[in-house]
Amino acid sequence: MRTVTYSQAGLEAVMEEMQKDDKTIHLSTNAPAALTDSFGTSRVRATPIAEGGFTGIALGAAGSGFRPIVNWSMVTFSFVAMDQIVNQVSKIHYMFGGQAKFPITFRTSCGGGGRMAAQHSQNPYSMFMNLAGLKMILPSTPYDLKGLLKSAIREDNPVISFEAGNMYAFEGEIPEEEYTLPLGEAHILREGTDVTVVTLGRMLHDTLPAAEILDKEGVSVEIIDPRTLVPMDVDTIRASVQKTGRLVIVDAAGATAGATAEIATAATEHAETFAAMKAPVKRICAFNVPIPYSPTLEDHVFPDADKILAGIREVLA
Amino acid sequence: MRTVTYSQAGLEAVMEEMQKDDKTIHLSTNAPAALTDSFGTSRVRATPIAEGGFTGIALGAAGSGFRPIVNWSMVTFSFVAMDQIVNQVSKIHYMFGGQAKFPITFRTSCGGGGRMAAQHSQNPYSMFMNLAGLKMILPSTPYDLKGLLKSAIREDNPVISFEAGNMYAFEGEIPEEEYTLPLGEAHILREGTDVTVVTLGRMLHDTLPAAEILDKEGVSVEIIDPRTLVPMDVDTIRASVQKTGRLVIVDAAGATAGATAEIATAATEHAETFAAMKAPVKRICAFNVPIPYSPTLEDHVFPDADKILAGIREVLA
Amino acid sequence: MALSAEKQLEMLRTMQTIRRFEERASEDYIGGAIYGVVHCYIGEEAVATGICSALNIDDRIISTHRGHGHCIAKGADLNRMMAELYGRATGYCKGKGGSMHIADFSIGMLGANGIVAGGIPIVTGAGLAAQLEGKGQVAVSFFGDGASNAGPFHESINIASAWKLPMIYVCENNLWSADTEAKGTLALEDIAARAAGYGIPGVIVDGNDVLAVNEVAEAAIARARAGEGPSLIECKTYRQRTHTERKEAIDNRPAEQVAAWMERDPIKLFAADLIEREVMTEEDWKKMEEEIAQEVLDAVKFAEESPFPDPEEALVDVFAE
Amino acid sequence: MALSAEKQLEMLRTMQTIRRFEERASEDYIGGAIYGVVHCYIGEEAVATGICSALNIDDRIISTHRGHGHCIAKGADLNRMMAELYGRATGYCKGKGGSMHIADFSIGMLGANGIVAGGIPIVTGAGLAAQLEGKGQVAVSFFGDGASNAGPFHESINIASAWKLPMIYVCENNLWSADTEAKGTLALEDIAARAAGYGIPGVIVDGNDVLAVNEVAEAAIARARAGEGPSLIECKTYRQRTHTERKEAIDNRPAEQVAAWMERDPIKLFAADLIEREVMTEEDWKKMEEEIAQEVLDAVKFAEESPFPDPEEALVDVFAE
Ligand SMILES: Cc1ncc(C[n+]2csc(CCOP(=O)(O)OP(=O)(O)O)c2C)c(N)n1
Ligand SMILES: Cc1ncc(C[n+]2csc(CCOP(=O)(O)OP(=O)(O)O)c2C)c(N)n1
Ligand SMILES: [Mg+2]
Ligand SMILES: [Mg+2]
Repeated sequence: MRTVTYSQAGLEAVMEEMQKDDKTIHLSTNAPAALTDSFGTSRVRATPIAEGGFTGIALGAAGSGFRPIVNWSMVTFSFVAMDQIVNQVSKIHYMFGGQAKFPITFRTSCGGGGRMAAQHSQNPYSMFMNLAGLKMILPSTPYDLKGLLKSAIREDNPVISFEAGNMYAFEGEIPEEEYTLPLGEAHILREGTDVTVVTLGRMLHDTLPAAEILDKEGVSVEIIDPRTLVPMDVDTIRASVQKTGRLVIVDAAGATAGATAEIATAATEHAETFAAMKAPVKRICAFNVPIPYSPTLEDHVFPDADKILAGIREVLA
Repeated sequence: MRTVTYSQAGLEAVMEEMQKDDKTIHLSTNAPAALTDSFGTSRVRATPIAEGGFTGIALGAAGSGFRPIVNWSMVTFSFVAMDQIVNQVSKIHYMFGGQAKFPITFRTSCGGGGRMAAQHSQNPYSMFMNLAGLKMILPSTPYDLKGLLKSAIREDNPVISFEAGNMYAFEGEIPEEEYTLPLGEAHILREGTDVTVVTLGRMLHDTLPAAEILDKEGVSVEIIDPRTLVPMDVDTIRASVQKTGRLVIVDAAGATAGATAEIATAATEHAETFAAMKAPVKRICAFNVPIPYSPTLEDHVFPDADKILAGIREVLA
Repeated sequence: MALSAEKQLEMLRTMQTIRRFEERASEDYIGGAIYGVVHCYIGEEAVATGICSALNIDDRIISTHRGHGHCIAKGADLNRMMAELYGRATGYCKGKGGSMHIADFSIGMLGANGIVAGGIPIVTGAGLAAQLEGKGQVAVSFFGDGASNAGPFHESINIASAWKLPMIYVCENNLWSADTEAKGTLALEDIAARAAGYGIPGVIVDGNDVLAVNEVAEAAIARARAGEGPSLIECKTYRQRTHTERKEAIDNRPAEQVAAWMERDPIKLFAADLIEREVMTEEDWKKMEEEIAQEVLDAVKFAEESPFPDPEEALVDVFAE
Repeated sequence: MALSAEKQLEMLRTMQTIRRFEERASEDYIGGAIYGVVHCYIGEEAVATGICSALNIDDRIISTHRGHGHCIAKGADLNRMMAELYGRATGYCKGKGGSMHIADFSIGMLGANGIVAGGIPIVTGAGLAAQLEGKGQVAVSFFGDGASNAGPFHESINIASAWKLPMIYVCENNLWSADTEAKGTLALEDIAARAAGYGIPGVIVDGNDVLAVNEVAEAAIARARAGEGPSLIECKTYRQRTHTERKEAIDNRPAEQVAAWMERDPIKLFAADLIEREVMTEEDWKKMEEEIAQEVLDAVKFAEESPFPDPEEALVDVFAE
């Protein structure tokens, strides 16, 4: 094993896959030096600031035999490309009757905590979940990012990698040898019997300490990281809730029609799971507000270890 | 009372409000003749096909003292304007500390059933619900459309009116005299004691006959139309579920992270409501696919009276 | 370079095939066998034909909501097109797309597209692919005057010029976007003038003269194949029908404008020219018309005899396996 | 028309205020009292100053991510600006916005904007409002060379020209967008050439010469007030600092390019010019610099002494009441 940052893990995934397949190309407004150095400016393009344009260009290149990797940078810039994402990327394979494949990987950093204010801070992944035709990963560690991103690049479908912007310096271990992680498999980080806590993205790291504290109090917490938002591994979540009878979902996005609502409903609409539930579902989410700039305000918006601990206690009461 | 179409109801709302306040203006790619005839081409603008551009223009005019009404036409065209909607319209009041007001009404037709295929058929309202800063109405009758739309135009905030594209010819009664309907109040269309059915938009009309059939079998169905998606009148829904113990939600959108997931979770996360529930929540939704063209395919995608009836029976079993 | 007689006759055949196919599509739309919405290309056939007749099969194009002409000009199969309009399982998109989404990737037709200007970036990506492959292929974006006011036009053509992509941007300026006159939505007479904003050539051509269109296409394509980058071609043309087919369509365009352009019907003009130049006889033309009429009838028959897709097919193709 | 001495000195004062304000903002960003991200306008002061000094208080402008200069030039209060950067409740946005979102609607400053090109349509809406009000106001859009490649630039300027809105589009061409050179992202030397695509005037001006900028601004504004529609002004300028402030900022621009532009510092040039023309003395200049330095110190003091917003304030202002 070796220790790498989240940022490095993402870069390694891209580098390895670009090495492997010369049909992979890379598009972003700032071309990463590590990529241009290795693959040249022909395959690694610095684009004008035209996310809609180059998202569409990636789609057309994908339909013409290439495997583009697009980095939108901040997820809020992806909204500029939303017509291409929604009307074209997500629908094109279906509406043309499956006659061509469109393998594209979109990378984007999301979240908050950087005092970047509303136009540079957001966790809007649930907006994309309601669409059909896009797969989505939400990696919470360097290990997950590298393994999932490599699978994403190999996918014959569009995949969005929602990466936590304030985790790029976060370190973690990865194997020396090559590995990939399958899309659509949740990761059980901690087994437990009293409550299931599903964490999304970076929220895992605020939840683990809460679980430790509860452990000392004799409460056994199961933590599940879905890792992939679409397809969602509901079976693992349901099985866990059937065991524990309690479901808490932690997300740094607003609750309304969020991924947390989907996960909650995946449990409560399922007969066996519903029957096993001993407490209402609990969403621990960011407040549904645009993200403010000032530290006192921004820190209030996102869940933290204290709020998570309090939230879990609530369903145990 | 008089009978008008859904289309006419919408037009009347706009006409009456434009008559009342000469700061209201209208922007759309096709300028409706009824409006240009009454208010001239200065206040009623036919725009180039640049939804992003004219959405932003409306926002700037709103911040400069006007009350724009924007008609995007098909909701799928709104994705072209998504940066303006998400990064600007929904955030601008907040990120500038509330120093200016941005009264804008967006009208858009959504849905399916018209054999218009994926790029002209969608019910993506849940994508907008996860944002903060936008209010949203989803009128299911001419009466609701006129009353809600007038309130929307008077609102000092951005409001999106999601109108059912295949309902414009649908007729209903409205009062002779002027009226408005408040945003944020659900409508109980039918009281009942055995099951609560929340219907979204046009799904109401496929649910009513199902309720009649069940009534004859001695099952008492309560039907609630939230009418406003944001703010959502969860109190009315929760109170109903506490009474009936069962919740079914019907939507012509895909289920994943949809408005239905939000409504389901609003019930199951609420202690009193959860405690009263005798059955799992049930979503009766469109399949999560892009909307196909051929009648045999499209008809299969959306819920209909039969599927609704079957779904309600399921939670009663 | 003078075109061979054979080539010219092929071009006339293409134009007439588009015409007849759409006349039938319109009829069947009104009759109820075709659903949703149908946008006819009738009157603009010289554009798609003039451009596509200068392309190879492995060059790529993209179309708009008004897509039948581009499909046929690029060589699409009438049977599978008509079957798609009929919503049948044998259609190009298995009935999932309909008129606004016919594509045939095997012949480099990347699809009709229902979002105005939405296809322009996509086909620019095909231009990037062509550049990366280095085999001298080009890509062509067809779009309307209305689309030229939209952001994706600007972003795409700018990127193509910055990267010298082998692209040809073909603006079909038919003076209207739906019921809105181009005049009111841009302050220019000539959309070709926009080329100046990208440092690329912008040429204007009579879009109802198929040979003229073909000539400027050849030049732009040669430039693109030589690695010299994109061109913008503005074809002045007109749609003879209303924006979409309707039972009782109301045309709000000035009657004199419509009449003047009907006079300049691209097929009549070209057929007369070919006869005058003795490339064909009246007889030949009549025979060609009959053959084409038969092909369209065959396509209808194929469509009618094809099954509707199984409802469960609606759940297939969301993702590639 | 020659500008009065008073007016010229006011312009110098504005430029120097921007400079000193940002020098301090940069320091405090590195020091940790200012958060997030700070984009400095240093080196480009002549643009905002030259344009805004030709505007009235009820004319409206919009800015970019690089917004301090436009705010100050339009007359914003330094205290409330600095307080906003410090994330305090007394800031322009009550601490909700920070550097990228300072706005003051009361003086026609519609805000800095964190989305490249995102503000262009918005301020075009202010131009529509001005046209509808008919009081002769105008609206100004500031944006970078990078933004000129984005769809909203095209859509907005096209609509403005079609509707003859009283708009001035001011492109601050500083040759770079973040770490990417303009050269690689557009095939033009002069962004002003894009005006041809909209049938409006496009002028190029030395963006480091405040009087030259002011002169072209006056002409464009007069045209707009007269109802003759929009203009595009390209200001050739350069940022003296890296794209954003960083502890260890790496500048990947060629050192000679940076050096050459440092030579042409707009403030030094203008101050020297004013002294040479005897509009002011060295003494006056020194005094002005000191006054400005003090104003910035006062602003810092105001910010430091202001409270942070209450956490619960985060939940306020989502909607107007
Ligand atoms: C983004 C978007 N906005 C609006 C529409 C509705 N619409 C379909 S075709 C059309 C007019 C297009 O005009 P033009 O580009 O000139 O093409 P033409 O129809 O004249 O061939 C409009 C407004 C759309 N399909 N997409
Ligand atoms: C839509 C969007 N894409 C990317 C960014 C990231 N970004 C911020 S500033 C910038 C460069 C802008 O260049 P330019 O418009 O020339 O302005 P300058 O910074 O040179 O003043 C970029 C890419 C953004 N803010 N918005
Ligand atoms: Mg047109
Ligand atoms: Mg720049």
